[in-house]
Amino acid sequence: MVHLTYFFAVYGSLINFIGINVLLALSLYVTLSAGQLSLGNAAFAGIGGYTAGILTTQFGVPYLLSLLAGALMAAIVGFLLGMPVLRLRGVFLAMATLSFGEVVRIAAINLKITGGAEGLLGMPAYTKTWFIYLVIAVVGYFLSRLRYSRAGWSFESIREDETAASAMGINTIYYKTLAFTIGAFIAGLAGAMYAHLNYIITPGEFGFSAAVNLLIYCIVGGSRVWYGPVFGAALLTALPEILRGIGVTAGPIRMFVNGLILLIVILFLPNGLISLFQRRRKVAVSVLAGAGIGDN
Amino acid sequence: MQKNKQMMWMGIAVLMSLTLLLTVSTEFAAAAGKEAKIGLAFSMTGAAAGYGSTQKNGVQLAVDEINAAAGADGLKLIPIFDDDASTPQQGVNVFNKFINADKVSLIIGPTLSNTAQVSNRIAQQAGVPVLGISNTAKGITEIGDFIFRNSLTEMVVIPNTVKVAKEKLKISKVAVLYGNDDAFTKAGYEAFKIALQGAGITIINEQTFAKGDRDFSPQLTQIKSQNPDAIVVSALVEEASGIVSQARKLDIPKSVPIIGGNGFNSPGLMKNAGDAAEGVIVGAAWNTSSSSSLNRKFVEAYNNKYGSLPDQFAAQAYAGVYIAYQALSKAPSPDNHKAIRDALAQIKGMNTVLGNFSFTDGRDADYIPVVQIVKDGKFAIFGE
Amino acid sequence: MLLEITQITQHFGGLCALAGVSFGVESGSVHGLIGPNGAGKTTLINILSGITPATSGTLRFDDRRIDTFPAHKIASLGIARTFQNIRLFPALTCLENVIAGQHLIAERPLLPRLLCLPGAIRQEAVYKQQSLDILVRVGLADRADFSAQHLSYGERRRLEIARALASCPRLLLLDEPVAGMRRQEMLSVAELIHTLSQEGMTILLIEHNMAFVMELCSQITVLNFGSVITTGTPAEVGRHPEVIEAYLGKSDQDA
Amino acid sequence: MNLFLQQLVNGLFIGSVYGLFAVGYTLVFGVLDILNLAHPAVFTLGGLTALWLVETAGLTIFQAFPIAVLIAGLLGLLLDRVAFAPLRHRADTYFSGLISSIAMAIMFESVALGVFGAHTVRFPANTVTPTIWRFAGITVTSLQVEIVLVAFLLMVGLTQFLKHSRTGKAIRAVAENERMARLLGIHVDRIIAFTFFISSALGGAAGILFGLYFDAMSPDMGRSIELKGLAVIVLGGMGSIPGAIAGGLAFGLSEVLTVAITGTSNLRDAVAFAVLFAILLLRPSGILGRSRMREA
Repeated sequence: MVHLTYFFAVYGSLINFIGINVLLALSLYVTLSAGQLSLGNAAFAGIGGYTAGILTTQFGVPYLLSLLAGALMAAIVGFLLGMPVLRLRGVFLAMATLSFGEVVRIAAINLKITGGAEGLLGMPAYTKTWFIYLVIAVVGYFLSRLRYSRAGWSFESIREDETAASAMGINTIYYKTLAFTIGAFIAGLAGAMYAHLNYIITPGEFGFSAAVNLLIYCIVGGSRVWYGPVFGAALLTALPEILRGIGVTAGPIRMFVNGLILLIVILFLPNGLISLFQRRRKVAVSVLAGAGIGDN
Repeated sequence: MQKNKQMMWMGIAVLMSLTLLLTVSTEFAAAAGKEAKIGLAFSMTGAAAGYGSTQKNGVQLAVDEINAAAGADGLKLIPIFDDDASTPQQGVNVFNKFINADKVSLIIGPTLSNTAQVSNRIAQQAGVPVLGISNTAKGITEIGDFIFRNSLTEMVVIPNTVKVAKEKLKISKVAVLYGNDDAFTKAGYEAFKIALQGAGITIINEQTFAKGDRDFSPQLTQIKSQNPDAIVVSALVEEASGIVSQARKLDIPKSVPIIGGNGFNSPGLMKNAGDAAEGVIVGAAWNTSSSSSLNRKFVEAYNNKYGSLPDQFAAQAYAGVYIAYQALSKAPSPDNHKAIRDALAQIKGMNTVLGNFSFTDGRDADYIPVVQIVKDGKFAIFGE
Repeated sequence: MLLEITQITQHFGGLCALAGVSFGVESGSVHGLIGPNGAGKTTLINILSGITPATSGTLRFDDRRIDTFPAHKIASLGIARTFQNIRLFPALTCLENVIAGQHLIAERPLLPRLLCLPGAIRQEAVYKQQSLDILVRVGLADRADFSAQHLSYGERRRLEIARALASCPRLLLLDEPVAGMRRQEMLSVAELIHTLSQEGMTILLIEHNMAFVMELCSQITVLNFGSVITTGTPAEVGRHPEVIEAYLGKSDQDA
Repeated sequence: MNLFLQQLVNGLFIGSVYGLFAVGYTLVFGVLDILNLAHPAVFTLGGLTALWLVETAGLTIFQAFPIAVLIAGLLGLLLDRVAFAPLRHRADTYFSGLISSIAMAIMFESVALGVFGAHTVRFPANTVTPTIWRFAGITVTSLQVEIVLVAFLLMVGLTQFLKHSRTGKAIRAVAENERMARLLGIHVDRIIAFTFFISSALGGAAGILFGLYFDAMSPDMGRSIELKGLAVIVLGGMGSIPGAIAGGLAFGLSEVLTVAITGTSNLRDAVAFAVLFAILLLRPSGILGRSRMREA
């Protein structure tokens, strides 16, 4: 027991950050599951974070309500952004979402209400560890059930082949926007929770490198199943501590290892590290079990 | 539900292996008789990596000197360096490790104010003293009574600079150029603005840039067209040297001086801006050219050890270790954080490379800042 | 007429792929669309299924104008298709491909799923059984759990037909359904098409294999250089002088 | 003093540096449809290597320039071999290529950090000795003129090379249709490797010129130009060489004009990214590109 207390004392905040990053990775997973490469999810987290933070600090809105407002605000922006940009494909979509993210970041720097470059200060530390993991559990459950719903199959079809999906009767614009909006909602929620974890949020935390990090979490973990990004985010967030544990302390080397892991995964494990845990042929069968079909 | 079971096991396995790795990674070092561990959280990677590396150099130099002088019986310092990666997240992780795993007596750092805003709260809660050596933002020491800093804020340095510059240069209208996406440069800008208004100097043009920018010619061209008496710049040294050299390349005459704050106080300014740096006026928290024996010894030792001249970050780091050491020596035991804190708070009139150093009641640095001018590739006291 | 094609024209830049194509597909028929390579057959199928909009002309399906509809809306009226270059969902299993193809007929609402209601689970089982039945029909029952990318060429074509059937279409557009198949496989597909037709499904198919087309189709339309040469029964088409001419020049490839 | 004219000159100058950087970026995209996000890291390493050659190895800039450019080109070969060639036949090659280039960028940057340190460095003051020219109230340094000239020589050289040389034609053939090029007996893999060599050599050259003028090089200097480079190639139409040059100039001008017109620089980057965003939505093929939208 002493050992466990000690563990939480040392790694308590790491565990919180893992949780937030897991949620952010899950938000990108939803978008990726419909085949859409978004680099805007960090900005959605920023929108959620700033919205919630401003509401609690300046308007005295209760915590849970502020979370909901942050997530909804991000979802609304995601919806409005998604409608025009989702006509674009592949890297063009990535770049449109990226420039959106930059505009959001620059706006946060220049606006009064967001506190400018110094960041938004004074959010009480309402977000507790158990709550983060409760939200992860709920979101994870939601995503696992979503996977084999009508929307889930549509996402899957669009990712595999958008043209074939539309010929099958799938309204691709609708479902892409839906995936984008759900992703924005989750990102906004994570951002709102993050804002109440750290006392301060700054525009730089939601910029391009944050967006790329989320993508890396999803790729390293594996973006075909919802628990892939969970694993990726947990591993990479904990990586500095793990590396320290095995004696790697110098900064550049940690960075190098980060890049190397990503390279190895993309070259040899296109479905992410999570595919190491999955048995090959079983995949097909267990997928159906998850749909509740195998029970009868 | 076969899949769920499989997943659950997988999840447990992952969690367990993570736990194991993390626990194994933290060894309990037995503290020997007269030793004090200090945690040093600096940015080794990320945006502030440039400052973190000189801070580390400054600390290492001071620690080596102290440990050599301590002899067999004296109190020795065990420095534990870690990388805050220029992010609040990593900063907090490092602080947690310092406090709970390494059980340090005191923490020096982190490099950036934004990180300090978050990480210092952890230390305050745990009752472990923190000495900031480069945090200049508002509200850092207000976090609590365990938070100190030896870095003079822009609010202290800049009014003095403006006052001296006005007296000596008779300027009445200036243009301002500042980095608007960085807490440090933005705070510098606010300080300049207040000081300039207080001194009755008109700001005829305000321009901004972003971190990482290299091209400042559009802003400088705009400024040049308004013929200011001087250009006031709030920037860190990377951008500062670029601004200075491009201003001269754009033919803004040397009769229009450039005035900067703490961010300019680095030999990097002369190294990277070259001749263009001549005549730049730098208000700063450390007098590079101070002839005090302590300072001369520091500059020389630093140059010998690292082959380059120290900047203000190194000087503040160096001074920080000595300040911390004084407090640690007075405390009955290195575990007694409360006593260390009290000893820190009582430091008054201590002779450091920064000058005659005291902490204010608000645990901020209190000593006299300097106004320097670049002359023959070196900083000299302005007006002497 | 189930499907009426009137004066469909398609330009790609300066290239005229289709020049005023008109013909009708009768309800319940198996209608063949033949012509040399580059005649515009696939272009027409793409227009019919809404993948690419026509430059001009009208399409009527069941007396409704559909030429301005997007692909998914056309599909929702009951038009399903396969692709000449096979567009399966490669990472999914055969069964999953077919299940995904049920989009238009399967509700799969989220809320009951979230609550794990027994009704939702029962419904899933029904859908799964339907998909398996379709796989049986195309002879891929033993491949249900194989991922689509590991199938043979002929199997992939059959799986694509199965996926199209999953939405229970009224009109099925098949773009070269037996290309690259062995004879035995081809015969089984012919039989499948025949059965589907007898069950009342209307089928429009593109195929280069003349024997296959002549045997199976009740009506045939011949395209050449983007225009209709003729539409008629296999016997009529076989006698048409222009058809013979168009085909003689390329008989070595298309026979 | 002619304010507006001076700003145009500023824009022309920075625009040509952007253009040179973007030409290499867009070349790889044109041939492979892959966004090589390691390009900025090659840019950085090119500049830092030249600095090392001048400062430590004691070469003149005229000797160091070609050597550093060659080394940058070799980095391009390494990129191709390690990060792109193994993924070439994967269905999602544009996506996995993007990821592996991110991995390489992280590793390159960490190497730069480890080898050259985090400090901002510059070429020794006497590397080139510029003279300042003044006419009609405009100030131009000889160095600026030289940089613009070198940039344009390289860009024009590349255009001519692609148009007229055998290898250049082969590159265009591969860009147009890889399979057809293979049938025509072109060694596609060799051509692609060569494309990476050229692209990275140009990126390295841009890094050196950038470092020479701005006197401030650091391991992360590629980051500040990365997003701008992306904007430039979108502006110019992805894959179009003349488009990248024109896009570079247009972007450089839009930056200075925002400052010149609004009188403040707060909105400089926001305007640039908003323009990028708008162009993606209204004219995804760029200002000069083909009207067909590429299916990436």
